[in-house]
Amino acid sequence: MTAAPTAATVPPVTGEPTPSGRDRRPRLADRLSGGASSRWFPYVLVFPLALILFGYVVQPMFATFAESVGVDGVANYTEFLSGEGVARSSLLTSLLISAASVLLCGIVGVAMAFLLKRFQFPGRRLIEAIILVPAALPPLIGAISFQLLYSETGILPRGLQQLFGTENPVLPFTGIAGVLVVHTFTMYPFFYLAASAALAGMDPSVEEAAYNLGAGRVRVWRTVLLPMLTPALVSASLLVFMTSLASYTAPLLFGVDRTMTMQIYINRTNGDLPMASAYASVLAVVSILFLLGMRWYEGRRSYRSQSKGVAAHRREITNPFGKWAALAASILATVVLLAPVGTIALVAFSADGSWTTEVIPSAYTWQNFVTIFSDPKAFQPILNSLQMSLLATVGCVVVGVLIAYAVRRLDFRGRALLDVAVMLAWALPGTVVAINLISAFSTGNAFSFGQVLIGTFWIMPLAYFVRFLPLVFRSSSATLAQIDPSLEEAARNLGASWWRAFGTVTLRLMLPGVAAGALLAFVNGVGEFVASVLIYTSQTAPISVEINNRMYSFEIGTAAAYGMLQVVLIFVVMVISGRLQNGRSASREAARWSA
Amino acid sequence: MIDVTLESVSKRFARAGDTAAVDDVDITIAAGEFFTLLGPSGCGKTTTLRMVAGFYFPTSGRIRFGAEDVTRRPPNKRDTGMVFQNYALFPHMSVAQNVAYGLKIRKVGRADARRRVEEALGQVHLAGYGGRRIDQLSGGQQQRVALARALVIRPRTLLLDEPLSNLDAKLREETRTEIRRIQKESGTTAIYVTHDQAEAMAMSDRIAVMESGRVQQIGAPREIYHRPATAFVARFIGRSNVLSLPVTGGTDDSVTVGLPDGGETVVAAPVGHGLRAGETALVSVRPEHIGLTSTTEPGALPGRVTELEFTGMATNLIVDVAGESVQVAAIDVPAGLAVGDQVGLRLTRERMWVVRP
Amino acid sequence: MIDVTLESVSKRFARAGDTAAVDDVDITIAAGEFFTLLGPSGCGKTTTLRMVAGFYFPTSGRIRFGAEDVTRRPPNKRDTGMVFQNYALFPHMSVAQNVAYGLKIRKVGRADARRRVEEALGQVHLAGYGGRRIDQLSGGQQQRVALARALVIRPRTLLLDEPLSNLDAKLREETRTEIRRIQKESGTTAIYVTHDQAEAMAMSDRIAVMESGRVQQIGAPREIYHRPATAFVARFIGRSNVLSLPVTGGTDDSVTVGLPDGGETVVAAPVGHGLRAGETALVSVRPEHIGLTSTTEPGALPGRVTELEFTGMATNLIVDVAGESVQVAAIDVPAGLAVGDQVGLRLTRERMWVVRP
Amino acid sequence: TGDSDDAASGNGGGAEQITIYTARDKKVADFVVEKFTAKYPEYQGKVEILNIGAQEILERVRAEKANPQADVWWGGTQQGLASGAAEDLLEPWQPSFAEKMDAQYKDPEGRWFGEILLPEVIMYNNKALTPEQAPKDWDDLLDPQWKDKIIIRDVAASGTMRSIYASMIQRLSPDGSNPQPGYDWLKRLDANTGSYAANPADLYLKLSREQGVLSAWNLQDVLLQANQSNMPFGFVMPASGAPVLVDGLAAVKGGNSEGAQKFIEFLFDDTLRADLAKDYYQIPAVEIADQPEWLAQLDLKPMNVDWDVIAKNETEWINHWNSQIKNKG
Ligand SMILES: Nc1ncnc2c1ncn2[C@@H]1O[C@H](COP(=O)(O)OP(=O)(O)OP(=O)(O)O)[C@@H](O)[C@H]1O
Ligand SMILES: Nc1ncnc2c1ncn2[C@@H]1O[C@H](COP(=O)(O)OP(=O)(O)OP(=O)(O)O)[C@@H](O)[C@H]1O
Ligand SMILES: [Mg+2]
Ligand SMILES: [Mg+2]
Repeated sequence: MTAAPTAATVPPVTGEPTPSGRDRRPRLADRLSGGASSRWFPYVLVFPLALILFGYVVQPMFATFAESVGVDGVANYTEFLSGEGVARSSLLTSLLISAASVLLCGIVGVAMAFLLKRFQFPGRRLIEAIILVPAALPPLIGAISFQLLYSETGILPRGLQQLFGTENPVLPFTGIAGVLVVHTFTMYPFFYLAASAALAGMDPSVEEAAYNLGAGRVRVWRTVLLPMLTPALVSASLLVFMTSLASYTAPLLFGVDRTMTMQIYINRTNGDLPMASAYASVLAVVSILFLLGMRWYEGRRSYRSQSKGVAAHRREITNPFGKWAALAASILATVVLLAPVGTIALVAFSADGSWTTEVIPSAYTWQNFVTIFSDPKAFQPILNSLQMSLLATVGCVVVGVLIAYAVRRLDFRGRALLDVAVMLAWALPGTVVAINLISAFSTGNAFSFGQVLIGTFWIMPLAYFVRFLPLVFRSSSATLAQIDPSLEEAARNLGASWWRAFGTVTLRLMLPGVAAGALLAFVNGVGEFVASVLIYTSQTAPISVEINNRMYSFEIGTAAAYGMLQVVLIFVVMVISGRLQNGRSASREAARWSA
Repeated sequence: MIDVTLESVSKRFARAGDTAAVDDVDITIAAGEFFTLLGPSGCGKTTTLRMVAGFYFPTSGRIRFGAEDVTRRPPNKRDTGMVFQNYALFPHMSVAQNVAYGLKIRKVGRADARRRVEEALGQVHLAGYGGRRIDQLSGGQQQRVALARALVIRPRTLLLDEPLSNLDAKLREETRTEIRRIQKESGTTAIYVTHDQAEAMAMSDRIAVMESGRVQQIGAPREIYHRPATAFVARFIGRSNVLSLPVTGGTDDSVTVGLPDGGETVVAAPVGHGLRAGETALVSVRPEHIGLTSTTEPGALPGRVTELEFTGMATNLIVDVAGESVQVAAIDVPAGLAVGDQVGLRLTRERMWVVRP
Repeated sequence: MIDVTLESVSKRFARAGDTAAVDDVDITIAAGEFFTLLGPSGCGKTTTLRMVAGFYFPTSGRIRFGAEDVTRRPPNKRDTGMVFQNYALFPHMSVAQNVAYGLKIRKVGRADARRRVEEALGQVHLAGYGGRRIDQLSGGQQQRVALARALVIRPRTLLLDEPLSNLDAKLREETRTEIRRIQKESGTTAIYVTHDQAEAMAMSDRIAVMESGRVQQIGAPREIYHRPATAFVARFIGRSNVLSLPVTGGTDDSVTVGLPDGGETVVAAPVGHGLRAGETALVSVRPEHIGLTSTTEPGALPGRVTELEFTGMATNLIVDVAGESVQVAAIDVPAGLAVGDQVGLRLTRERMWVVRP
Repeated sequence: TGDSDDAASGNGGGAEQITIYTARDKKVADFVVEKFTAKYPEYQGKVEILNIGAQEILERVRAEKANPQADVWWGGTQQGLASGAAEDLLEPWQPSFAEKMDAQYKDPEGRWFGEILLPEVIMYNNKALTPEQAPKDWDDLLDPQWKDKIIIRDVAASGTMRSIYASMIQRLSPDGSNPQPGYDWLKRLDANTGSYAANPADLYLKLSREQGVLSAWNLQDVLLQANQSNMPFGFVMPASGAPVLVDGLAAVKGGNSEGAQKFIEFLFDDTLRADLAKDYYQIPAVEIADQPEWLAQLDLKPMNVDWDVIAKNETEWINHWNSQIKNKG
């Protein structure tokens, strides 16, 4: 990477003689400890991070690219550009699905954030606790639960069919619509978390100014709040876009095979590795282009409050209608949110084979849970998943926050590159990331300090770290965009070293965003499957692999029972973390916004 | 053009102890009037403005615009233009976009809006800054954008919360003339908060002096200055010596008091002051109404200079007269006057005035 | 206790066109001096302070503390205490925690720190507010917290960017006395930015007047007030009439100029002014150095009142004298004087002064 | 093999760990490993089983080539194993059962061996259809009466389905030179196909919930689902024969070949094979003495498929199907 220090980063002091040997040493020391204002500091901070990213993400990506051109040159790429073939249409389908997912998730997520953070109504706390459950749905079983709910043979269409006595199931979701339903459900938390962190950190007087100038509520949202949320929305859009682009299970289940990831899989099955690599590279390029576009869009404006002093949320709303509407909307939201979990529960409690053409199962049993709990090693995968994703999350927080800081606040060469490097891991399908890691660590090399990591415990947390770093990075970066740098300057001015100022002021103010990212990283880590399945060992089998094995032998009941365990576990984590970080402040916030 | 009435309005903040930020305030502001709130920091000026703008609901009391009760009307339905004490500029918009925001909402045509924005920026001496980002402006420039944003929409009511605090004297003077002109022209009712008393005096039709959430006096600038109701007002508006002098007699609108040097003088007092001989009257006399003479002049109070501060137009002295510190502002000070010198003070008796404690 | 030197410091912002925000500024501030930057909004005061604090690097030039070059030293190694124009208070800390922050970093003991925080809060009249959240304070109260936070650490250099702009006159006066006392006591070098000229005059050892990034004059308050170097300074500091008068003669340190009524007068001028008979001299005379008399008084310039504004202590008039508008500030105005009346003006000749354009 | 036995006992209890990547059902794998360690106690606790899909095994083994982690690759299609062999990932050897095995079920160089045979049959929902109603041969699937009643496990990503579809093409063009009749046939099948299932679980769900009533699937799984999971599935042995796939195993090159070979030899143990045939409906790739009843009664009619032709053309054919035929009929 181009992390080499360059003197041109900061305008040179003209007319200054080059420091003589005598006074060079103290000044160098000064610079290194100098913090954000030293011209060396950015590189000191960024270099190790860049190294990590280079080793684990960028370099393997180049390897993927090399693979794609290795055998037959650019032929694979011409297929994307020319011809009406599968390549182009899957690229278009993928783009279409991703763009639509961003839109839908944005609407749902921001609306939820608005309802929950701006209104006080009965049951708000409960919804806050379950809001992330869709993101926590176990892989495979989660997707299947959507199918059991909304597909042609699903509970809802069949229920409606019975209700109205129609000949065919009513309102089934198929194809792309089905994919979008799944995407919306599972990815809106990206928007929800980002938007609620940003709403909490926003300067409220700006909103007041808009009302004062005569803007109505809708207009204030359109012209002030949403634009001010841009960093958060950009961050969430990026994550959703890339997740959709790399999404595999949903298109698979709803039979949309003209997508990039499906084609990657098919080409791998075909044994056409160069073509698969070409798909992966195109995926990465599309993601990078989207990322750069978003960066540009966001960079045009400033989002940090320019107000003097600190303003509090002081606007008081009494709108009984709004309150009840919010309540009604939330009850609906709860039902919809919990429906997939409810479906998994139904499956978990129904006897195998007892649920065929009925709307809901006819026979119930405890057997699936008995099966799980009678296995002495049943909890091992759960513990494994917890431990590994916790480790990875800690790593993500440390590295992600620092990179976010570097990219937002420091002026150095290669800022955009660093940004791209982090996000790359998210843009690539998990399979590709895992294969990259295996190739990188199946022998000892510099990035693993000469250790062979394959076959050890550490490869799993490392994979999670690389995959989920973008989550923490993005949401930290979004909150950082709102924070007035003069706060950090004030701390520095009072004598705090960079580290101290960062820790006591900047980081503290970033916390809502960091916590949101960490939560996402953790939840995703617990459910990770695609990469895990390629690198786990029998000691480190995660819960997702266990679920998959049950699914594979079509013990769908026990798989669902495992899934239930995972959901309950993540729910508990969510409630605890909610209590810890924003439970109280969020309700205080909401209380202020309603009288 | 609308009059604004506050009827025994109070505001208490939940977590700030039990003292009210605004306490039973009654104010009636006539349509088209330029009304100023004056008072020490933290006395409740901003809170009052924010209730008029609709960002706080009064804990008790009502607010009327004309005959209508607007106490709970949402802020965007009030047609008030507010300059926030903290500016509250939209950081994601350029200077011109900030100023144009209210016009857009009022559906002013494109060309017309552009013209009005240009004009407003010109009025605050920021012509040519329209394309800048807010974070590329100096503090005073930001404040002027906030002002332009409120002025450009010509609201029925203007609420100005220290809109000139970060401007230099020169610009402040020019801008306040501009504000006054616009307000007069469009017949806007203006409520103004300032810390600059000269500004308040020069601009206002009437002034309310507040302290700890309560209104101490409402009146025209001269009235407040020359006839302060209380010692607090006397001291707060301009500077004032409030002397405690023994009452020796009096009429309905004046009292006779004894002076430190043994003389006596008749001092104007509010009608119905109720002071009797033997009681102590608080008499306010402004530093600039005390002349410096030689100690030998007849009727001059002798004193010793204890402090001396040059402030440009006048020199401020503190003179010790029989143990009481008297502030004096003198335009021309005898050359070479220094701390410790003996001087004579001549009180301008017709400018002395009895105040309530 | 350290002196601060700016050696031909310039600062250009990348995106703000090609004019420099600070342009080749040379200032030497002695250790323990109270130095004030004065100038119109946007002239580069904040930018200068921020370079001294270490938040901006000068585009060119150097900054020294004592003999050391600190141009690129990180801000936390400079031991400067800064009051930010926008306060920059830590929103997640209480008032007391904000003030204690610098002490904690300096590893001041718990009990000692608490005592000092209490004391600092008392100095800014916020005793008892320690437990409040920042967003529960009024604008002026927040500003005082920012001030207390900078004062409490007793830094070697104090950088105060309009620290009193949101305070009322009374409090401002008390606080500036406090600042001055603390600064004297601890021998701190202070750089102060204010828009209040009276404040600048009263507090400063020396003042630099800036315009558009350049220093116009550096000098003691009286010198700047009475002997402004340029017409800009004369007009900016206080108010001033800068009259263009024909030169009829002169010496090395004075010129003789013709007056509108045909008379002549000798006016002091800077040594080496270089004006010759036949040229035009710019002569500055302050409004308060023009007396109001009757038109019949000998030597009085006759004029007509065109504007009249009451400001408390003085009344400001604009008087039209043979087509030129002359500003007058009079303490005692004849009762009933109104716009349109004829008055006589008496110039205090010894207070007139020739300035550069 | 006696040598290797001696070597193992020579090492005493210090037998090296065996890591097995398997695509077999977890129950089968656990069952076999239990028997294996019972027979070779020195491997007690030293057999590590990773259950992964066949495709993932290939990916893993390929990626780990530099430092192989696996010893046994247990469960993979002929094609998968062949590409593993071609990429030099597999260890060539000659086990004792090799000579008993039909040449078409193993690699001539001994790099992989067939373990079980998977006949591909017609599957139907036996709650919705009686055996009489069910189609009797492949061509019957094209009957318009089955319009939208057929569910197919999505072809391109499934080894099983790829083989079935390729066989259908090769059936109509023995040398593979003219796939067009096969394409037309598949196009008509596509017209009758209601939807494509994402994975086996999805297929079973869709079929059991009667989103469709017919499918093509491997016999073993049909029997397993019907008999062990109460699924309403029956099968028809097509009159014109069933394509028989070979599912095989191999020892991974560079791994613990001694243990791997011992394990693979054990898998062909006669009694074990009989158990697997009886309980897990496996048809072994070698003759066994003791056939369970279902196997004995099974009237297996192998279709005459030329797997070499298929190996050559499969990718092209399936790609063509995927882009030109799927959802177009
Ligand atoms: N970040 C920036 N980018 C571009 N221009 C800037 C930036 N900051 C300040 N400026 C410009 O530089 C000039 C000097 O700004 P500075 O903040 O120093 O003014 P100031 O003297 O403190 O004014 P004020 O009294 O209004 O606070 C102004 O014209 C301002 O618009
Ligand atoms: N949100 C709040 N919670 C609690 N107390 C508050 C809150 N806002 C203001 N106060 C208190 O109410 C009082 C009045 O505040 P207000 O902002 O009206 O003062 P102000 O007159 O505008 O002062 P300044 O001149 O300093 O701006 C202050 O003492 C302040 O501390
Ligand atoms: Mg205020
Ligand atoms: Mg400034």
